Amino acid sequence: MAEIRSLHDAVADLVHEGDTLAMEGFTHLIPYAAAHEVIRQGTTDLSLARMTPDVVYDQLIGAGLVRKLIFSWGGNPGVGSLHRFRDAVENGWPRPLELDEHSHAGMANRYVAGASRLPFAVLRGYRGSDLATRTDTVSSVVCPFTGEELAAVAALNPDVTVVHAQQADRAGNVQMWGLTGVQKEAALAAGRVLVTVEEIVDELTPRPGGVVLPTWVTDAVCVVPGGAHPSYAAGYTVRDNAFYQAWDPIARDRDAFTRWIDENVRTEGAVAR
Amino acid sequence: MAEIRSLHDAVADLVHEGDTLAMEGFTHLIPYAAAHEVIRQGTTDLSLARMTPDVVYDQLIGAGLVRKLIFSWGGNPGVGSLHRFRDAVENGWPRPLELDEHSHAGMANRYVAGASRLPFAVLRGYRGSDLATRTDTVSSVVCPFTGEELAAVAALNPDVTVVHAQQADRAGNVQMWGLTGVQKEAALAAGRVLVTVEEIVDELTPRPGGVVLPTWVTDAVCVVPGGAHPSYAAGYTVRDNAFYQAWDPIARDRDAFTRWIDENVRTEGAVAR
Amino acid sequence: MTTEDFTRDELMEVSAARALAGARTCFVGIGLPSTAANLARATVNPGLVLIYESGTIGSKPTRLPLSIGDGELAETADAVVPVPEMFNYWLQGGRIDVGFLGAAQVDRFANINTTVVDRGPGKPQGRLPGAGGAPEIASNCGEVLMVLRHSTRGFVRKLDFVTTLGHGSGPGDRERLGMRGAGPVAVITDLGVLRPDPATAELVLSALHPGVTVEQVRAATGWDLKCADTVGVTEPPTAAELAALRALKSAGREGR
Amino acid sequence: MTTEDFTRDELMEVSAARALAGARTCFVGIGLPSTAANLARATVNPGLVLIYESGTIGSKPTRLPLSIGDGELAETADAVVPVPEMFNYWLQGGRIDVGFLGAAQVDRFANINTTVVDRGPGKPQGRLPGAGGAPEIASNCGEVLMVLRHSTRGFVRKLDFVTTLGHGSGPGDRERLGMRGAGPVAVITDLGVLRPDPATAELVLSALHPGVTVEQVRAATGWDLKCADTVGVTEPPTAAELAALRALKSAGREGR
Repeated sequence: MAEIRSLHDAVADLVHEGDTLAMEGFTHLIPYAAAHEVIRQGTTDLSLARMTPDVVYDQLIGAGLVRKLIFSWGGNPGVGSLHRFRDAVENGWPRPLELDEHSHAGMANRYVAGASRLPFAVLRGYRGSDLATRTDTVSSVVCPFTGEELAAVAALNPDVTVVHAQQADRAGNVQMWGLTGVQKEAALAAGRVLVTVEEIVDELTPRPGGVVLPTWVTDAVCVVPGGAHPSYAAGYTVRDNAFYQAWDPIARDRDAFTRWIDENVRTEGAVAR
Repeated sequence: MAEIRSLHDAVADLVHEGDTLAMEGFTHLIPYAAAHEVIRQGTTDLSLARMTPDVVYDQLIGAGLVRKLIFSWGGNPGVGSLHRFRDAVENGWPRPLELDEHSHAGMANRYVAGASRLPFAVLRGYRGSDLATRTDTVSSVVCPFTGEELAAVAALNPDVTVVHAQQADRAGNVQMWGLTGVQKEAALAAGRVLVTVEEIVDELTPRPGGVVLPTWVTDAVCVVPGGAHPSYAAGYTVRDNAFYQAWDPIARDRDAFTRWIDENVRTEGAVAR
Repeated sequence: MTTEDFTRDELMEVSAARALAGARTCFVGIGLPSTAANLARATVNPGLVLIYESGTIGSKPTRLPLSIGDGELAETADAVVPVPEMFNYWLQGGRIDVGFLGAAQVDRFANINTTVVDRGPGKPQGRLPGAGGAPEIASNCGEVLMVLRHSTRGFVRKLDFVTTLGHGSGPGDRERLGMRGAGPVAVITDLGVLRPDPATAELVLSALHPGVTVEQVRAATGWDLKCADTVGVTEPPTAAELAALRALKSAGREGR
Repeated sequence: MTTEDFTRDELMEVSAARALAGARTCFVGIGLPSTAANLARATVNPGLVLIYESGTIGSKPTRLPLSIGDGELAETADAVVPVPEMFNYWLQGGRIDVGFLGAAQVDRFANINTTVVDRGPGKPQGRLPGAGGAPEIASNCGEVLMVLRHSTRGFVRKLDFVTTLGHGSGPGDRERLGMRGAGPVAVITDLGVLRPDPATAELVLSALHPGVTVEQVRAATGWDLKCADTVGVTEPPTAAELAALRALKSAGREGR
């Protein structure tokens, strides 16, 4: 049953040192504000899961909080590299980063298995790819009916999943719409669920493409308008493409990055816009 | 690419003798008019697939067109038995009926595997049930990560799937909403797809809960207002519960049934309302 | 209306509704379970989340649905999801507290048959509707409640077919088969309530409805029914419970 | 503007768009593939159904999306589906004619590396973004088109990592691995077009862009590139193609 509470308290209670943490949102609805709260609280040794790490995980990685990354595509969409991710992988700065690397289809199905509380999922995937040789979460199964060999991926069940949505009602029921990616699966696969929302409304009106998370499948709802910035919340904000482009030179330089985090995230009352 | 055409021609072209035919719709949006056209054309030796055979398959079975039934719950919802189904199973009238019988979870996952073009799906199911002993489409697989044994169900890929929807546009894109059951899966699992719709509109407006079948995944769209009766199409018609109750005495008696089909379905121009 | 004016069926329905006090979510079978779950929302558990296998989560119908896919179930729901998602993410996902089932035949270990019944030598087996959602409801919900009328046809020594496993052949069977949840915890009938004995998992008489005797229940049960250490007596329906039940039913009839 | 005023990149983009003539559906990677697919809709194939891995089917953006999840992709789509459904029902379901991919490294059998590159002794491997949707796009679409700029860094003798299988080590490899579809059928660059030789599955020079010589292409290719029996010359972009391409790009920049 979701409690409506402050972001500080919800993150403090629900995100623990050493957790496997998924912050999902496929370009849209990325929970940046919650990630910044994690940075402020210094919750460390995280294993981060996300199909597309995006700038949000570049920030967490650069802040030194991440032990392991579970992912399928780690770039700055439309811009280029995630420099903090690369620096961690290539040079171990600020700490070495273990990788569990998949394809999108594999990651999506890992969440599906997690939400379905199955230990694995089956797909036609990874064929001829070196990816399967570098992870212990890809294997194979043989179809008992046809004898065909297929890829198996291990279920992904995060300790905690954080998503951003447009609206919640006072009971803590949540609705998101637009591109909803793998958020439902990531939430239902998790042990704990934290949702940040643009606003609380009296009643959730069914929307085209709406995904509802009933209050009894989440733990906390936090009202954080603009909490997806520089990602966006359709109907509320637009994607700040300029920020994504401006991030490139900041993230290229360790000092510039650290300064940016200090000034925009760690400083009391700072709001990264 | 869907052509918009008459129900007669679409059924004649797309539904063939001996086909595995799925007519889906979970209580809502059951394609009765298309089933009646199949009866009029006398397309026989069908293997019918449907989670809940409902009165629609009682009619096809009683009409003698069905060789095999693939299903998970065969009753008249809220009323009682499907007497034509029972008579076929118990007494072989008008012909013996082979059964491939599953649970709902199993049937739903068979369609999911079919739509995903995988040979099988995995679920926690059939445990301790005699169901698995009576079919060759349930088996087991062992998780390559945990060693746990799970049920496997064979993919269900109908030769042809028929569904009813509220609207199509002139290009043949289809939208349905309300309870949409397993229709998307049944359609995407099939070799051919026929859709009957309440009406053609200039433009499909996205709806809460809307499921869109793009024109390039279906073969024919037929305009058949009220084509789900006595089932219903949310926003257009309401379920004719009285019909479902009135069906019980008709279906109990072979002659009454045959008379009803002759008068309401087989007669030229008859419309079963 | 006094509280004396009620039928055995109403006693069963009210008792079944009361069994849902405290539950958060209920996967609702059609028929008697749906009556009970809707009555629970009107009485002991207004916040109960009703989940129907047609894909509706949080339905709040104002009348009893005839079928599991009545339009009102969707229109009043918090969310409507595709059927495969319902079975995979919500039911198999372990999200649901109580599964509420009916049955054609039940045995002493609360195993269920809804597939075929023997009708004697030389006769074909009688065909029942089949499994529906029951096998996975029974293996994935936190616990299972059952409701059906009491008769030797329904409460049998041996099932003609095991559609849905309850407690198998006794303690440990569910665990051995990897089934989650507690399995059947009560079978509510028009005569009383049976519950599995904690030691043997065998259904024993746990409560009698007012005016019913142990002998009546035993006579309507196909096995040698034992009694729990203490056999309670069901509290009669309150006027409010009866009024709510009757309002639901008459609204249901009007809606047809 | 005359048709002479165009860059090598524009030649590449226009050629890539032309390769989509006749296709019904295209799974679109971001970057150059997205430019090509949107240009195809504006020129040779107005009915082309664009499918992005963020879940959009039938997007009709009026400007080039910066990312695969730009709001306009969803707002203009015929349908938006969850990401798992996109990969399972639509891509793996074999629904998509053409997969359009970019790449960091390609080898002579059109295998792709987007994971890591060696940077010489004593240096750590250079990290690339990773697989994204490519492995399953390449194994489930009817055919695969690729677009990338020509250089010996990109067209290498041996991949440092096989992220996505093209034609493996030659004919028969795809079939042996149970991969569906024809695999890569063309690699379009800023110098010309490579296509797999029907007999060997090895990429050979099939067309040169206007003004480019065979020697230039060979010098920019890390293996001993062979020529097809006949090497054509790309038709220069038409004025309409260039106008459409530049309009898309400037609208894209304005939108940022």
